[in-house]
Amino acid sequence: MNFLSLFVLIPLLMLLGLWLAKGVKAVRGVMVVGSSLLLVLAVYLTVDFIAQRAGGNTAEMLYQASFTWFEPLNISYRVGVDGISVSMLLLSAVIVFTGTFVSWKLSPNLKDYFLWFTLLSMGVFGFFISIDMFMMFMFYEIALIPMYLLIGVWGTGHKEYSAMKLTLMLMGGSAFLMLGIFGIFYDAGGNTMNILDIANHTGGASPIEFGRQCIWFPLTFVGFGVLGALFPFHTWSPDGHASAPTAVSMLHAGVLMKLGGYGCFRIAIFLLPEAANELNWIFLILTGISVVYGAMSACVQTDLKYINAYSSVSHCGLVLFGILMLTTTSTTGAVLQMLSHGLMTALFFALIGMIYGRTHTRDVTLMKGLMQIMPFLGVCFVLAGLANLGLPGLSGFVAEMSIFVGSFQNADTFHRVLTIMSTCSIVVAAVYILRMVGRMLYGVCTDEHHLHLTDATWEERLAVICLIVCIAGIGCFPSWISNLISDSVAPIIESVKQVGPIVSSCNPFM
Amino acid sequence: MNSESIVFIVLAVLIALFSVLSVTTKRIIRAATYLLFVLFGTAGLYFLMGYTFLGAVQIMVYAGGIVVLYIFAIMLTGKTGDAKQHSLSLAKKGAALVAALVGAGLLMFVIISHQFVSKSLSAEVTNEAAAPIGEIGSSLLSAGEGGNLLPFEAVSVLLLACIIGGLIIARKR
Amino acid sequence: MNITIDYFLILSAFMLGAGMYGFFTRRNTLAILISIELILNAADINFAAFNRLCQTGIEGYVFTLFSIAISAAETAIAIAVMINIYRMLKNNYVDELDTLKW
Amino acid sequence: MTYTLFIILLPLISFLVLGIAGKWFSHKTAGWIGTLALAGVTALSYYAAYEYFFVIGRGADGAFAPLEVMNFCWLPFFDQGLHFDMGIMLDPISVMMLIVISTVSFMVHIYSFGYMKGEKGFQRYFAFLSLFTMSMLGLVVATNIFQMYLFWELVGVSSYLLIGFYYTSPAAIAASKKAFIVTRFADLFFLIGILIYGFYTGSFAFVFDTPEHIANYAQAGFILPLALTLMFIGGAGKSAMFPLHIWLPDAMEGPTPVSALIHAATMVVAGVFQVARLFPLWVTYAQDWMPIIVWVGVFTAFYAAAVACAQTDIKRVLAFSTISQIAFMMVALGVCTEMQTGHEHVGSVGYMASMFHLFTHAMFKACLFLGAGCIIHAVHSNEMNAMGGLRKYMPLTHITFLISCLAISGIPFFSGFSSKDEIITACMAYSPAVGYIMTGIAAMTAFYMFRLYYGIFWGTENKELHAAHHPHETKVMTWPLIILSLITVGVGIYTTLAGFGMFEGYSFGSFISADGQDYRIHFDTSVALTSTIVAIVAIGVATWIFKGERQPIADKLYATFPRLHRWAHKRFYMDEVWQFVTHRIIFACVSKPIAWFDRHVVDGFFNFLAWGTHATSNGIKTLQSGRVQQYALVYLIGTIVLILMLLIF
Repeated sequence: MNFLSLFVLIPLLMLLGLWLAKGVKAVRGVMVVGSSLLLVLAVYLTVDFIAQRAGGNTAEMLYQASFTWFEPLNISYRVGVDGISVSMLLLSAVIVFTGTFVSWKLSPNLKDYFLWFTLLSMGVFGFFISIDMFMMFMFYEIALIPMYLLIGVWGTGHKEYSAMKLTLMLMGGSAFLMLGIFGIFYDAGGNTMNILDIANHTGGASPIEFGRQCIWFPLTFVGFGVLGALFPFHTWSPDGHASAPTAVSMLHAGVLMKLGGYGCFRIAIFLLPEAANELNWIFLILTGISVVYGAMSACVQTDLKYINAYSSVSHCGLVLFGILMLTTTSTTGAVLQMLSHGLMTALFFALIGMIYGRTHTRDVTLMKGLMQIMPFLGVCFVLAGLANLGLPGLSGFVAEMSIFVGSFQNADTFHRVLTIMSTCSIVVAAVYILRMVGRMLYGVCTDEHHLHLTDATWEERLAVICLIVCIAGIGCFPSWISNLISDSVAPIIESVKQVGPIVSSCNPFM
Repeated sequence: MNSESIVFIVLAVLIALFSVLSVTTKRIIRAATYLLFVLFGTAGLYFLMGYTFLGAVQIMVYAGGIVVLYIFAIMLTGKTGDAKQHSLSLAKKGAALVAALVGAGLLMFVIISHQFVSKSLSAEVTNEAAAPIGEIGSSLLSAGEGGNLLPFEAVSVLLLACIIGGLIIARKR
Repeated sequence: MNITIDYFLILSAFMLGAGMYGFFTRRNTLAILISIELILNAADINFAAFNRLCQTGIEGYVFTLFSIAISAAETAIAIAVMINIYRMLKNNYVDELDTLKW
Repeated sequence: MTYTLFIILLPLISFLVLGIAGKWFSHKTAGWIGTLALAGVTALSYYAAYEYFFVIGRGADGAFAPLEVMNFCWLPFFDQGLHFDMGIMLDPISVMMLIVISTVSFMVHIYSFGYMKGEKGFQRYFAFLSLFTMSMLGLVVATNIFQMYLFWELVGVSSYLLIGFYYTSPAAIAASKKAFIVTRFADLFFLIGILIYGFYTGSFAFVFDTPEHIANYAQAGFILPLALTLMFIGGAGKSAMFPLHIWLPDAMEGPTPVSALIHAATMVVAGVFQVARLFPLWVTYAQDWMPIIVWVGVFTAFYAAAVACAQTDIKRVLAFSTISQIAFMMVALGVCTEMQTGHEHVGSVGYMASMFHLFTHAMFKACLFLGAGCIIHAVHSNEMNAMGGLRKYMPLTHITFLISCLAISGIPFFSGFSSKDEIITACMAYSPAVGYIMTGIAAMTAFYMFRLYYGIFWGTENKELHAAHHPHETKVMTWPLIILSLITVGVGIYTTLAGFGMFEGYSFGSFISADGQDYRIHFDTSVALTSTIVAIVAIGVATWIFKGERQPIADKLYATFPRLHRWAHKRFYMDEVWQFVTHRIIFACVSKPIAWFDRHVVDGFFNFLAWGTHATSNGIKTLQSGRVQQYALVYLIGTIVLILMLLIF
């Protein structure tokens, strides 16, 4: 029994436990035990992974295990992790853990809610441990479907519309993705679905012809990019997040959107290196637009969740941007940004949820002076805001700097201009964050309904503090995680860079 | 022009006429009655071919059973007739007519243009005991070469299912 | 005039046409069922005729029997359904049976 | 000298303790934690300075060499061997900054006991002060440009938090937001400059003289000056150079001790410090670009002085005077044309002058701000017309304020004299035009400072208000004033004497100069005389106009040039211009259309797709009518067609 499989097994057991659980207490008990176990497991995995790497284990993926599942298409249940997936697993475990506490008092149907929630997290964990394309796709779909119900049933506002929109757009993306995956599979000889084999041309996989790569690259990149809020396909995000219940927003923005970035890197870039070199300029432009455009849009929103959703568009744009820049530093920065954005958006959504749960409005213009009434939430909100605008000492800074420094290593005007354009987002981020904080928290509270609101309860404090500690931890001591990630990123970027001098011969801007 | 031919022509005209009447009459009870005549005509054809048992079955099951069922159903559903038939637009009716005619015409054209190798209807054909009942019975219940046990059993299960289904569906709640 | 198989087939084709016409134009479900009986009978005639005039075996004969049995069963069920529908809707017109549509 | 690490750690610990557990402490405990931490920092800083200058001393070449106490890789980058280091580097200017920051910060901590007494959020205040001190100290000891940027951002944030300390006041919220966003905007250029610099030189470190660096610099061509200029824009934002100065006057909404610490003495000189830090590069590779610094500085100095003459809010006068004085430092750096500091070598005097002015300005400006704080505390208003005649009520404040005013005006035997004199000498050497302009601005400085002085302590007394508030002084608040003014006077006397050739080898220039060599300060008599006379004349004019109970001349002047006065009072409408740019252009013409575009075009496209799908399926659903007869008919037609096709083909 491979110990990575525990990441899928524990949620399965949790599902069973939830199904059997009677009463709210039992449900919460199962969730707390399960999510704590997952967190412990993720921490253990991280420590052990670092120890193994330090001990000289240089295998591309550690803890590999394989078991054939469907012979005719060579689909296997095949797991393994490298530094990128380890950090993503850690992130997911933290978010699931805190998400449990954030949804502590959700009603109605807490049990059903947690069932879907756990299923969603199972999909996420499964996605990050798989190294078989098909398994990855399957877990991806497992993670998407519960979203529809979670938003549609437990959401607020135009929840049916949002749930439908989100699901349809993501499904549209996964249709592209499936085409791309099968394209890669057959063009690589149709003998293996194993990502490592396809990338290294081992295990019966043959190199994919350049012309074909150029077909599959946009398909897979857009497929995952939809989830990663790539520019014209990001509109599910504001509506979806605005309608989703708190913990779902957290999990969605915190982890699910990372599936996009991770997938883009693991499949689109890793398996199709020539096409990545050739076509990345198109997507660079799109992500560059995302970065600035999301930030600019956030400036004029008044709904808290819309502000954060657009800021997510901007930050996730930066993730894809970093990946497409194809240097070790920028890609490492992109993964760091995934982590950092995951944590801080989760924190943001958690706080927005808590505030909304008290004031029953998310309109910043209707709130004022909340800092005096709920100091704890207020302070945490300011911290989350500062993390969002990239304050040093919090995780955002580390990630953004890595991305910018890395992107700047591409020594041509096209990449330079885009990099400088995207750096502008940090100023715009300051504008919308401070505007929001200033309107909502500062000043004197004039709404008498708000005067008697209570500050955070213990479970809310626990969730929030947990996230803040993680954010500050990465922000203050970034080198271990940065090394962990770059260790796995570097060989991949090396191999992408090696494939040849075909650098965007079709780019009109170069 | 032997007598068999004459009988065939009479029967054919009968069947054709009542078929048309059956689908064009406005009153449904008449339609059922015309159907009865068609069924009798069909039974006549079987007799003409020397399939006496088949003709008997046709009369018993169809004329005796099914048509009675129809008539009861018609009476049970109260409003007889197809009063709203006329509300069906002429165009639709025309389309149906054209389609039916073209379909039937096409079929006839195929039949005529195809050279079938067949015997012709004669006294010998009519009088010959073509298929003895014993042979049919053993064929129905034998599982070997030329046996039809499987379809027989299938039909029996089907009939059983129909009995049960009919009971359940028609049961008053 | 020799009555060969062709005559039978043409007769049955005519019955089929009549049945189809009825099937298309009738609104009363019972009337539609009657049209179906016509079509089935046309098929039965073909079975018997082919068996008698073109073959030596008894397969066509047996299958005519089966066909009769099946149409009896079908009629029984269909009529049960229709009576049920009638109980619910107080009429029997196909174009008003749209509760489960869309 | 690893103990220097505690210079940064102590305030950090104090910040964390106060920030996390502050609400469980009493005001007194919290204040003591912060102040003791700062006392420790001050002691360590002085000891470090002593050890650096006197124990370690000069290297073999007679210069103070930079000393890297510690340096470790904080965040590795993986291309080109770049890495983001954290560490502590001591060299003359960073040691001087340590002393300035810790002294002023310590004074401000003591002062705050009195000033902030009984305020809600007392603990929070001290936590933020600690955070600020930590970041500022981290900034000055940075070993590389990226570490500087990191702490640069942190000081920005602590400034934001402290300006917005009174978060219930709308003006404070707006001011804090403005300060942060404007400096952040400038930091963007700083960041781009760092990126360019890092790429072309392969390192972020403040080590400029290794062979490979020199080779890289030579290769970079015009890129290096470009990068330096971009970084200068960042520095200009922090140091409130025109046109990025708009945040500083508004920042006066924060508590006054904060204005003294952050917006007068330490943070706002970060830009000057940054230019000084990169100075070897400027001089060697970007000589042609340095006029940018000079002219930005000259214009800012003039502009701020002109505006200061018309302000009535005493903190704003001080704020504009700060802007003007920082511009002096910038100009001094800009006019410095070489590194070598031979005896009486005027080409390099600017560097020393700038740092010197930074030092003296920090002391007397902190004293001025703290004095202003006492006054505001006493009369509960920032406006000059609420004051007048306060010398009777607040004698100590009066004396210290006067000393500082004399210092800033450049009167001999006060600290400002020597440093300002050096600056003007340097300007004269660079170009007489600049020299004369700066002399004129120095005169304006004397004028508006004494206008302020007379407005507060002499002039028309607002008797009703004074009767209501009983203006008085608090002991804990006057001590820092006395210490700072003593420093001002002491340094003034010492350096003035040094300027006449005494204390050879122990003058300011001996310790801090462009190349670390012993630089002997000598007054250029003509410059010193001119500027002293000009200052005295300006003070005389101010006395003539503003000292009396009534001020007929001032009123007449206002009546004669109403437009000029209004424009100056409104700061030449620079804020309005920025307001227009941000709100009318960026918000209304960029953000709003983008948001609209997103909701209606991008989102609309997907909604259109959904609508299209829905409409299409609605359209074709009639084919699935649910009518068996229709299906059969279609089926039949299909069959017929198929058969026909079979027959025909």
